[in-house]
Amino acid sequence: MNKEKKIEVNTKGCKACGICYALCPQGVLDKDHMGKVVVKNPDACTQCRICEDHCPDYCIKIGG
Amino acid sequence: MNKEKKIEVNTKGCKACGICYALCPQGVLDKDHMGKVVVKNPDACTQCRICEDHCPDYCIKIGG
Amino acid sequence: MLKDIEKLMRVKRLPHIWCPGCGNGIVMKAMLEAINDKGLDPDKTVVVSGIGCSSRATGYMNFDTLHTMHGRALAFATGVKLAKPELNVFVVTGDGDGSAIGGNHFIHAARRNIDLNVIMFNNNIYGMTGGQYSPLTPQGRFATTAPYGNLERPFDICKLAQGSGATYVGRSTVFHTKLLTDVIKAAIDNKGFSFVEAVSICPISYGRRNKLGAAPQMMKWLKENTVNVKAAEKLGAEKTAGKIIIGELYHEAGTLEYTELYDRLITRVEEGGR
Amino acid sequence: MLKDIEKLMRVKRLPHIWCPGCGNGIVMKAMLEAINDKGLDPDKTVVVSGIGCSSRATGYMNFDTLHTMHGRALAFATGVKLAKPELNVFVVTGDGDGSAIGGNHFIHAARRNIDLNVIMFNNNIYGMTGGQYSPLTPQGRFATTAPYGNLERPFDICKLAQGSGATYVGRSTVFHTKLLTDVIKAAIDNKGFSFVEAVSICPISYGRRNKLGAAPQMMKWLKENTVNVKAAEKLGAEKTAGKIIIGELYHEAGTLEYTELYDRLITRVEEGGR
Amino acid sequence: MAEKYDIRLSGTGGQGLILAGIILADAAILDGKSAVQTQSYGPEARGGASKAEVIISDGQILYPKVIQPKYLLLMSQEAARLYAKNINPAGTVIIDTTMVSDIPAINAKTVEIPITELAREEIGNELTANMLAIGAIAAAGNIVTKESLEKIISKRLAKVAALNIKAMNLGWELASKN
Amino acid sequence: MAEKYDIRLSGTGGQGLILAGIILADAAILDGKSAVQTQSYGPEARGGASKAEVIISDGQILYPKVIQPKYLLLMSQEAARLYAKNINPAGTVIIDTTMVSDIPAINAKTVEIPITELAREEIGNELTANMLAIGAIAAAGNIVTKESLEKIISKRLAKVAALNIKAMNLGWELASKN
Amino acid sequence: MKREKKVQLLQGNQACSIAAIDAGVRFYAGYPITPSTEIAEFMAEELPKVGGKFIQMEDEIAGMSAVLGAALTGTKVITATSGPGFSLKQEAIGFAAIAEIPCVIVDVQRMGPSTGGPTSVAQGDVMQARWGTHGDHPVFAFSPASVLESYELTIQAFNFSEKYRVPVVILLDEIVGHMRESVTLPDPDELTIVDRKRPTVSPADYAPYQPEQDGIPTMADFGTGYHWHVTGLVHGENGAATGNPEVIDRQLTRIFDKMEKYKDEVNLYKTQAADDAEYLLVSFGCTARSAAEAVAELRQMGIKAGLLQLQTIWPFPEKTISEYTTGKKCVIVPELNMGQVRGEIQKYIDKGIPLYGINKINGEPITPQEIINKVKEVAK
Amino acid sequence: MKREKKVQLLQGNQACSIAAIDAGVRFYAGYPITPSTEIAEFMAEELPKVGGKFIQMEDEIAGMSAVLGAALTGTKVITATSGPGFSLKQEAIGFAAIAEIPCVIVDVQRMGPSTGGPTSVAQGDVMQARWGTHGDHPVFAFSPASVLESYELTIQAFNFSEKYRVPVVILLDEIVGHMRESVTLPDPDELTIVDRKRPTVSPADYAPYQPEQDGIPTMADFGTGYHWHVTGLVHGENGAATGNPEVIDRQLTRIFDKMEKYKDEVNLYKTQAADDAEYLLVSFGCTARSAAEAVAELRQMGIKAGLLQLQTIWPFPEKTISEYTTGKKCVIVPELNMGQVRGEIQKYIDKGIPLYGINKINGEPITPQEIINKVKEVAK
Ligand SMILES: Cc1ncc(C[n+]2csc(CCOP(=O)(O)OP(=O)(O)O)c2C)c(N)n1
Ligand SMILES: Cc1ncc(C[n+]2csc(CCOP(=O)(O)OP(=O)(O)O)c2C)c(N)n1
Ligand code: SF4
Ligand code: SF4
Ligand code: SF4
Ligand code: SF4
Ligand code: SF4
Ligand code: SF4
Ligand SMILES: [Mg+2]
Ligand SMILES: [Mg+2]
Repeated sequence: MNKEKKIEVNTKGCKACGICYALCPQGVLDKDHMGKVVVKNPDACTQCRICEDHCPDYCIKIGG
Repeated sequence: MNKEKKIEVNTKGCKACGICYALCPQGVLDKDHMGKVVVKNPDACTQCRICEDHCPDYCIKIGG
Repeated sequence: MLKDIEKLMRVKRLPHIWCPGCGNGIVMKAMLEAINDKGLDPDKTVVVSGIGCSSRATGYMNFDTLHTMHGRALAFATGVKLAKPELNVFVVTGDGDGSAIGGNHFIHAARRNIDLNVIMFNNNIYGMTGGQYSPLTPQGRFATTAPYGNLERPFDICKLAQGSGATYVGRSTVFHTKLLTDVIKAAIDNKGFSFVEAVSICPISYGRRNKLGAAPQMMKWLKENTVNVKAAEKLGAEKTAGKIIIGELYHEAGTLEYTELYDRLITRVEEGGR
Repeated sequence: MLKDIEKLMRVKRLPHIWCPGCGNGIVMKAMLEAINDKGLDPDKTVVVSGIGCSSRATGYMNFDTLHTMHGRALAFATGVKLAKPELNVFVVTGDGDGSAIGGNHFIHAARRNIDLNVIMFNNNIYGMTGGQYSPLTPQGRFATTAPYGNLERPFDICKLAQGSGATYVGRSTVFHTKLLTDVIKAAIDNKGFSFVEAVSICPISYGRRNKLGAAPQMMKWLKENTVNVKAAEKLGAEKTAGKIIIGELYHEAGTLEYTELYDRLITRVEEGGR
Repeated sequence: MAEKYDIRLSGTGGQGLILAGIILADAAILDGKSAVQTQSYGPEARGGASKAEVIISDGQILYPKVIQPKYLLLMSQEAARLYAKNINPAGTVIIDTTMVSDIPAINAKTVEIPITELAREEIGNELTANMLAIGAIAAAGNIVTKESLEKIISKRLAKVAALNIKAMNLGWELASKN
Repeated sequence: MAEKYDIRLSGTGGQGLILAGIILADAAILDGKSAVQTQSYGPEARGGASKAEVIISDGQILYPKVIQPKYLLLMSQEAARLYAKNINPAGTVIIDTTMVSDIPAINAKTVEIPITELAREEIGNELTANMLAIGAIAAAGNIVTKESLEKIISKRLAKVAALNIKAMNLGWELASKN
Repeated sequence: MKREKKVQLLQGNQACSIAAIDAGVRFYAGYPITPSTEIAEFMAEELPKVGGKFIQMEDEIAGMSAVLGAALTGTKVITATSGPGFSLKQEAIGFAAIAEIPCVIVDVQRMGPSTGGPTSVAQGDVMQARWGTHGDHPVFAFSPASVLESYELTIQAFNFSEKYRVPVVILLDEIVGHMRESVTLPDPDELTIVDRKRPTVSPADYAPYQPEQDGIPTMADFGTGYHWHVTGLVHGENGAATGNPEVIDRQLTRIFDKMEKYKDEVNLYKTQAADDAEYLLVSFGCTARSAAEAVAELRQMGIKAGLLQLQTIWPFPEKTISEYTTGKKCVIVPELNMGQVRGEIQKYIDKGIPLYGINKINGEPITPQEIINKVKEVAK
Repeated sequence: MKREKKVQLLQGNQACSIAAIDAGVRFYAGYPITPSTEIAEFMAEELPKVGGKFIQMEDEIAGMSAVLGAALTGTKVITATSGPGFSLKQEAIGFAAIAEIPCVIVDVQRMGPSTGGPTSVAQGDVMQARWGTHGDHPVFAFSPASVLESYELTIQAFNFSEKYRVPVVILLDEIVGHMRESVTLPDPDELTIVDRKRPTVSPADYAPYQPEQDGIPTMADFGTGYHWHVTGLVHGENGAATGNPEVIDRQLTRIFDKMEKYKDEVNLYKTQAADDAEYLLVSFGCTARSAAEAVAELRQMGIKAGLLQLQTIWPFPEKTISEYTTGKKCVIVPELNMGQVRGEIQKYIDKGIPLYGINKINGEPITPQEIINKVKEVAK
């Protein structure tokens, strides 16, 4: 999905709560038409893990 | 029992706990052979009511 | 004075069932003195108790009295008070009744700041059932269920009351009867949840097993092991360690009382507001 | 990191039943991170919960797990820990479960200083039953049983824990996940009763009725309305009024833990002593 | 025997199916009929399986649950899996194609509408999907009058009534076309 | 039928009557007999009515309560009021005249001993009154052997055994004289 | 309180709540639990409008205790719960029984035991309603099968509770409690509402547990000068705790005998084609609806089925059971438990009449078809 | 644990406590209450001597909860209480039933309802022992009539509880609990002691609620690597909560059926001159002692009385009842309640046989004479 598979999202499990893309400081994440997470701008990711830590449904994995 | 009925004790109700004659600062009160209260030395009474206040069985009335 | 408060007792039901030297009679008297001194209308005064030696006090007091279940006095009293806020509602409870099985109602009634005057007869033991340790039995003391010495740390029940939201907290002992009456009077004055710990003596189920002597010795112990809060402030924590601090321990003015808040709510709703 | 703790989850039972944006998943993750970081043996770790949305967490954690009755987690956990002190025992509870119906077990477990690590998922509401007020719902907030605004004063549950005898007390939020993990780790380190309040969000049963917005807004609110305890000390009470203070709030070293005391007792008795 | 409509609305918690059932039942009452509404749901506040049932009749309603619906709404894949098989062959199944991508074989008339999508895109609020759905179902079975539905929505949804009536009308229209 | 002793010890809470009953029963066992001991008491820890009963028999004991005692100890005025009437005419009533000043009519042999006073004055401890009483009762009815009583008191009262054995012996002696 | 009569869509829980207010309830204390919570929520909203009080207590024990305290001030009270909470309230229900405090407890039954299945229907608390608290005690219980009955039986519950000073349980179930139905409620003004008897004597002459002719003592409101004592200990006529076996016998027997004495008056039931039936169904609550539908269908098939729907569960209507079961070919008891009502029927039914149960405890209702099948099976 | 066999004077409560320790109990949690407190006191003293733990909890609910927690670690547990506390423990007893946690609860019955008469005898909790908690559930109950039986039945209680993973109640009463009697206890080494089955499969293959042949699943000790989940929600074989009606049915029915399935094995009773009796007394607990004495005296008078003494109360021994009552002239049930066991007998006894009760609830025991009088009365 992005180089080195740095951002792994589980769209099926995503409940579209909006937390990750609201909190991502780099605008890496966005929502699809259902409100589910999509990776919009992977290169901007700093691997800060804010999204991983705050996803209530364990749908985002950052890093290798 | 003593002049002006200053110390009224209810011997029947007395449970012989010993509190009143232990606490009386003037040695007015004493125990009988059953441990019940008796008025030994009424004249010494200062009407301080320590005995009345501490008798758990309401057996002593001080004053008119 | 005894003769002034006899009308507040069910004299026909005396003598009470308490043991020789039991402190309960002294606390009950202080309570009645306070009620009498404050001039509360006996027709509008209700006393609610749980189960225990101390809770038997309701049987001897000449008001509407409610001797409930073990630990539940505060919950019943909450119902009485909220349904009819014009009543003066007192709660008589033991250390077991109020802080063990009744601990939850204790913290919640305090939190709500409902106008109840709670007097806990603290004899550091379950008296009625013959001497099991309570949450107020000091560590190391013996009890029938602590044959090797109590392992559990006790509550400082006054601190717990304050921490839970009580707006008046006072403590006295059966030796300090005048102060006991005074703190109960202050509790009555406080419109909100008021808590008074009445440190009592149980020569039978506690004193004997712990070799504290008979009632007069236990009285003496109380005398020697208490420090008035004002003096304590001056002495500092170190010098008062292990002592029982007595007096008015906490008073929070200005906090709104629960049934009053409720009455305002009703007015608001009846006026169609939200 | 998520991948490190997946082994501590019953992955097959996911997705969990919590609503979109519910903070419970975040707290559970922080718990598992802490357990993982501290290197606790999963075979020797037990998690006990009561009933509520939050208490469902036990179903997803890969240890021996015990999902008890509403309010009783701490009492069950006391049995587990005392019977087998070598186990690491965690308790997951909600604000209703732990501070309303379970309030008595809470204060008594704390008083005993028994070595339990208690994490209260505080969403300020009864989530599972659809949004009734809890003892941690702020005054004035709306709930299905407070349609005119909540009249009751909430507990400061951390203060209550401390006042009851807890030897470690910490607080964090689902926004402050790193700190949350850290206070749980400190709780694990403390041999005694440790309490962590995890301030969570319930967008469905609390947020909506109180117009707090969806999950991201509630997260933001948490961010903006918290002050770290160290900063708070500097700022003073006035400037931090109304804010949630987070961090390690209390730590008492040196107090003996209950099951340890019990083990000593057994040794003493077996040696024939009293 | 009195005429009787058995309706099952199935989907996920949070879609407002119970409210939809209530509005349907209430509208039926306005039309002078008897109605019973029941529901079943899991422990989840959101996302779990949810089911609302309505029975509307001219006469007395004894057993209050639906055994084999004549009108069935499927608003989640899970609901489709669970309920699609049990339908009166003379009945109608309304399928929200936004939520049900994998449509099972159904032994009755089907009406496929991207309900959730339309609610979001056309009405501008996904939460109106339930009203769109009952508009469709009511029209498909001629179960209650549109007037009654409008009145009840106005009453029950007060501030957000207009949008929901719009949604209901859109559903009504789409199903009438079928 | 096996020989059977029905004994009732009555008085006030705090007098140690239950302990007295236990010691009597225990001594009987040492003598090779069967024994049952029961009690009844009120809510008071001290001062309320208290009653201990012992049945001693060579055979099996079925109903464990005493219906009409053959040996009766009265150690309070209240006990005298309640129980004096119910006595086997062939039996014996031991009365503590320290506590029972107003002795009711009794249809059996009576033995009057100022038990409490003697315990206080002669033995030096009022708390030994219960042992003095069972000494008297045991002797009056030849219920258990003195040796067994002594052994059991030694075992059960450990540190204060000597004084209590002395009291028991005094009671034994006084009752034997009667 | 006048109310226009018109058809409306109401939930069972709601109808029960409205009835409570119509009966004069002005105090609710409880603790939320599915599937009873709507009652609390309704009360929280409505009671302040009529000057009443709602309080959410810290647990169910506190809720039950608080309503009893409030009841003593002369207020009519109600609390509602479900299985786990009903278990917790048991001790206090015994207190209500011995202290003779009027109160109504709603138990909206859900699948048990323990947390069980909170959103699933069951009728598994029937025996608990009778025997949940320790010691011999009286209790009345009613079980409605519809939204309208939820209203009607709640009114009755209060009337009986006030009249006889007995705790009354309303055994709703998840289906009836949550079901919405078109109903027309009566105008409250037209209802007969009973209030407890209050003393007419002066406080000095008041003996709070001295029964009148009907075996029921009068009850003074706290705060009106009667200074009486209420206790959960066995007590004499004057209210004081007693250890006197004679007094205890008199008082406890009187209290217990309310069950026996008022059994007939309290007995409410409905029948459908029961008189000439060969196959009698006995049922209650939501299951009675299934049975009613089954009877209708069976009659169409020419099978003589009939239904006795019990509304009063406790005191158990033994006479009605004897009366209706006598001469039947067989009796079938469908219920969402393992045979609790069937067990009671077993005591009173002629041993010659086969007695069957249809039992389900998986959270699903019993369908009319299942009943039809059973009747057909035994009819063979 | 070897013990010299010799006669000693022991209290019923004490014998029960000794039996618990002999059966392997190493954990007690409870809350004191008359007349059960001696059990707590004995445990507080004795458990530490054998490496066990005693804890006095904040209330009975906590006591019951703590023993269940301890039981899950593989420890045998007991708690003791009386009426009011027994009421409070009910919710948790239901948890034990559905989670299938072995435990023994002693209820030393006193006069109820409510606080009632704490030091007076009663047998009023018989029905509560069966039905005190909500929802359909299994429970076993035994009632000893002597100090020796208090020992013996406690041993049995643990064996059955461990074997069938059912909560077991020991219904003592104030008389048997407080009575001291000369007894010779067995040598613990000679006893058969049953322990729960533990899994033999690997943790990966462990399904905690998958029953074996006998309907009972194996049970892993917490802390031994099995990582299983215990819940009071209805759950499937894997222990996870479920809403699937089929699974629920399978699991709940299996659990409930323990009553029916093991009824005969669990059935303990004694008889005295019952076979040829014309007048059969059925009794239990302390009242059985009165009945035994009455039978002895009646036989001496030439009246053919006999006694069936129930030791197992639940599951109710219906077969034994049928067997022994058949052909009798009449059956009389003396009990210290208003007819709780009699009510059960009524279900199973031939309607032609008169069934009488002798009932007392004033805190006094039923005397042999009262029974004799009743038998003579009906024999006329
Ligand atoms: C539910 C319940 N549990 C236990 C008891 C037994 N019980 C009666 S009083 C009491 C303790 C009393 O102690 P406390 O409250 O300190 O009162 P005290 O007798 O010391 O005055 C107990 C455990 C009871 N009556 N009810
Ligand atoms: C004895 C009992 N009373 C009430 C309930 C109903 N109930 C289940 S969860 C809950 C409240 C949960 O609130 P909280 O503990 O804050 O957990 P949350 O759902 O908010 O995470 C209640 C009242 C119950 N299951 N058992
Ligand atoms: S790791 Fe940080 S930067 Fe990268 S997507 Fe997540 S929140 Fe954004
Ligand atoms: S936080 Fe998780 S559940 Fe929420 S939108 Fe992002 S990926 Fe989806
Ligand atoms: S009033 Fe004072 S001085 Fe007089 S007897 Fe009493 S204590 Fe002694
Ligand atoms: S204090 Fe009272 S009871 Fe005690 S000895 Fe004195 S008079 Fe008697
Ligand atoms: S046991 Fe203790 S508290 Fe109870 S009456 Fe006796 S002295 Fe007082
Ligand atoms: S109701 Fe609230 S607490 Fe419960 S799962 Fe939903 S968001 Fe979370
Ligand atoms: Mg105490
Ligand atoms: Mg919560």
